[in-house]
Amino acid sequence: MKQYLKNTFDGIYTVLVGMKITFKHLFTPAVTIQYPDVKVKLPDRVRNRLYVNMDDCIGCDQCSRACPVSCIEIETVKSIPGEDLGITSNGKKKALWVTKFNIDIAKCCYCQLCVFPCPTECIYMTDVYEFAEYERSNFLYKFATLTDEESAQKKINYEKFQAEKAAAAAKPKPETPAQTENKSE
Amino acid sequence: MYQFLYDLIGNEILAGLLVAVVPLTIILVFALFGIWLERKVSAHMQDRLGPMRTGWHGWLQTVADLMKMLQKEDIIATDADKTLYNIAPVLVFSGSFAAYAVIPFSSKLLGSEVEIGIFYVLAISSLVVAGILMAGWSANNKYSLLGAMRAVAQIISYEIPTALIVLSMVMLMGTLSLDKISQMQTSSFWNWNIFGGAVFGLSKFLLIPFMFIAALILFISTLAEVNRVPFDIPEAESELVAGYFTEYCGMKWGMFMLAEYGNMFAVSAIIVILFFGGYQSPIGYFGNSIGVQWLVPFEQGFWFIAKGLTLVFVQMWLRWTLPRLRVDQLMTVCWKYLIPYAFLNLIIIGIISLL
Amino acid sequence: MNFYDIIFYIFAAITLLSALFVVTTRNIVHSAFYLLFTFFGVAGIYVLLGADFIAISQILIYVGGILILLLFGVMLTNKITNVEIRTGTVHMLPAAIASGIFMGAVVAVMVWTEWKSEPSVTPLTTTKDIGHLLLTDYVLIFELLGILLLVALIGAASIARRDKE
Amino acid sequence: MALKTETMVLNMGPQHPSTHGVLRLELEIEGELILSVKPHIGYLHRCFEKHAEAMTYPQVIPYTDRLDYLAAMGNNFGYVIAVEKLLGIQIPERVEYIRIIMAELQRIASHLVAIATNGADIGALTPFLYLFRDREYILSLFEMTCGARMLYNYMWIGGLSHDIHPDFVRKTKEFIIHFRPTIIELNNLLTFNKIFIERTANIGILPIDTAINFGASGPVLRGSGLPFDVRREDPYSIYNRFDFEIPTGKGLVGTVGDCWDRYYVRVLEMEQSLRIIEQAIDNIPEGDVHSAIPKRIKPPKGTVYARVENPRGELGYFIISDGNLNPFRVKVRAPSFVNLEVMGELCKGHLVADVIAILGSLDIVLGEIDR
Repeated sequence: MKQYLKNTFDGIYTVLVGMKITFKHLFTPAVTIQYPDVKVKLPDRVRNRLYVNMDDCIGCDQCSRACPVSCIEIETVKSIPGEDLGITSNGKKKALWVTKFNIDIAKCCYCQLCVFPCPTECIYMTDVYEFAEYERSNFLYKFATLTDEESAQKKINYEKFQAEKAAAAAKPKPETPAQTENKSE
Repeated sequence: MYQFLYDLIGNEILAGLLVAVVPLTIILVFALFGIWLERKVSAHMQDRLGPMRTGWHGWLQTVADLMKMLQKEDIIATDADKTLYNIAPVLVFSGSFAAYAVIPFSSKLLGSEVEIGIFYVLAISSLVVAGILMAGWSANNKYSLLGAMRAVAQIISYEIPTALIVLSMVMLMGTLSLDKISQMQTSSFWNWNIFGGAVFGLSKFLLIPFMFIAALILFISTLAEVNRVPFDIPEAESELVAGYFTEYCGMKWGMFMLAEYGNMFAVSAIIVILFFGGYQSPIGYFGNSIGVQWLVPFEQGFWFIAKGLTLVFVQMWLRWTLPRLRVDQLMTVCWKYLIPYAFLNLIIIGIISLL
Repeated sequence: MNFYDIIFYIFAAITLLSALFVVTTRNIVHSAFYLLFTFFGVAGIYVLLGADFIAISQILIYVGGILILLLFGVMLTNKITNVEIRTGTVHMLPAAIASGIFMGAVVAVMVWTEWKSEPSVTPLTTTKDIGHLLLTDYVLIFELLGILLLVALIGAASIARRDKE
Repeated sequence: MALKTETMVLNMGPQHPSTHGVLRLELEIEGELILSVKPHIGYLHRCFEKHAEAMTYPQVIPYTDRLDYLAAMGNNFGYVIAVEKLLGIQIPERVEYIRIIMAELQRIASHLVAIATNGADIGALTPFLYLFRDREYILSLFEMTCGARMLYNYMWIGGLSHDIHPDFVRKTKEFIIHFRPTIIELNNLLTFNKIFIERTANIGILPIDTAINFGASGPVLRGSGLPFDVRREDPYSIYNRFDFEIPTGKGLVGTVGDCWDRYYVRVLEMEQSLRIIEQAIDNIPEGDVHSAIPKRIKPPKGTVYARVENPRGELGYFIISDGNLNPFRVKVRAPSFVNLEVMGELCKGHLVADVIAILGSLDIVLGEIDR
């Protein structure tokens, strides 16, 4: 009987305690924000959409190798002597034409492992997080600045150069035809 | 109301239909408002904002939702029993709608002046039970069936404490008519039944604590009858997905929702009438004091709705505070706690009223 | 044909049609649900006769109590989800003869009885009179019925109790 | 005489509001009474262990984030400890301190989710949002430090990806001040609520011997009354320097080892985590968090097993190295996976509604179970 009355009392009392708490919260300001109108200020280290600054990229492929999900795809063509590719902002001399620099952002896991090995700090994560698309193919970001014709031209240039070099080298040492085959590795 | 309209129009059928339209309007408007209120109350209690975009503080949100529901495809599961599946929401809705027929919103605005009003309300809610069982069974879904079983067991059980409290009040007031009960608690809040009624004397003061208990028991048991937290086990979304209306969509689902919110106000109205003076003003009428008699019914309507909404707010407040009970604990609360207390209360109120 | 007549015919139609469905439908759960409308229609006719208390009792007890119990029974004693519960009509001829005779008797009584007719009065509430009668003239029967229900309640509880294993 | 009734099979999940992901429970029920529960797993299988074999050692770390996605710091921690053991490198003090602060913050964040969802399953939605509000606080601390809110890739082999933010210490102290009252409020609103106690006390009792036999760990084991904590039993990192208690289930409102005890152990553990953070936050030594990171991670041949106390229990990594850049085998001892095993034992004889309460009190994460 004592337990019975205690249960009744406990039931009512704890409910009232809870009601007091929720009532107090009725008048506290909301902690949520009206998202598209108001946006949270993101911290400066935030990891969102990847961006590649192609002016600085030297095509070293280190980001691609660091990526655990293989979402970065890079193809390069060696430059021929006499072509000036410019230098990166931290003073490295570029030696490769980047003919293809694709990031499949749908695959990206935002782990930032690609950012650290980059010698020129040209790949980094931005604070852009609204990049929803209707088409999955739109997630394939192409960063290469060269047009298709240009990169084809570069490839031809390099092959021509290789062939000339091979021809020049063939006179004293004529036994290396294999080298001409691995063109743009 | 009917008499007034009959005098105005002179056609029985038209007047009757018009009388029926009034509660329908009220239930629809209240459901729209109630759903919006529920969202805002829950949001602010949880430190959120709730709907904010459609209109001022999202007050058009339910209207927009209603539009959406009306446009939705009406999906019926292949294995569902189509006839019963389609009838069930109508039955549930008409059950809760029919309860409004006897609720006096003010001394002039009351659908039907039946003498056995409160008894009628108790009875008509059994239509809802049948509808719920129909919905749960016809959907041919195990969650629906479990939900329907729970709902019916719950509603039938909780009718007993409700009926006991109503019985004690009827004993005290000597009438079953909701209008007469309201009329008896006139002039100021001190005359409300929760404060012992309008008869001044020793019994009035003796009654006060038991009236509080009675009001509490009635509130708890009506909470269970309309399936609100902590007694929302028929729809317990974390266990049974959505209980007996798991399979419903579109406007049929909307009718269950309308019925639920309609019921919420209906049971609040019953509590208001039995304990909180019905449509009577707690502080006297403005219309009387300035001599404008026609203002009084409007004031009464205002007070009735204000009181009803306060209780609805308490229901929501509880919902966003408490966890839900388990099905056997629900029965324990009813059979081992509420019914004995209600019985004791009935006997004590009976003895006091004989003094 | 006034308002009340229309409503009477509506209720009569609901009662008769749903009663017909109760008998003819082959799905036993359906017939239980149709019974709901029969009870409801009967309650409506009670209201039109001025017997408001009986009408409400009809709904409260038959719809809210007995029908639900019936449905629980039908739904729970069978495999609900897999097997369709069917019922059939058997012994058509004897049933037709028996009900025909009964029908004839009822119609005969209806036709040949001299009905007392009184001028119609506005029906008053009957609750008070019923209460008085139950607790004065019929108090013994009332108490007996109470005991009967109590016995039934205890019996049901003892059947439903789980054996301790 | 007992009535004979037929049983019904109810499939709870994989799409169900409270199976915490994609768990499927096959319930055999009689009315609402549970006769047997069979958990079916594998709906979230992502081949973590096989993937790890094709990755270099640092590349596995983002994958460990996704095991127990509510406690990614702890997952990183266990993995890096295992690899560091394999490499035999010394970690700077600063890194150790920061790691422990992060792991304890993560424990609070994870327990907040556990408590919140346990409450929400039982129907209390408001405490759920209050707790998530505080979890957001912790997540923004993490975001400030490493830029990610859930999947951090923060602890690296031999170091950390970033040093802490200049504001980190101040904000963490603010969080501790802000968070202590929340625990009191939670206890008033939910923990000692009569309905909540009725729903969880004496439900799903896990006796201590059963818990040990099933290999349960973490709050599930401690809820049964055994003060087993890897941080104390097998101290890793620098946990032996801190003063903290190991809360166990005492059966305060019911039997020892019931759902309420498992729940309450988590509440108490949050307070202990706060204590550890308080002790560590002021003593972070100066230093460089990158100094000990090896340039080329190529451990010698050998095997290693390292275990940490993750919020959900003992998380172990067993790594076989064949001397290459890739691990030969990475095996994870996932605490949720082991804890889920007791589900069938706990649910017997309870009602359908209790399954939810029990599952919530076990606090499983499907990412870790299916891996």
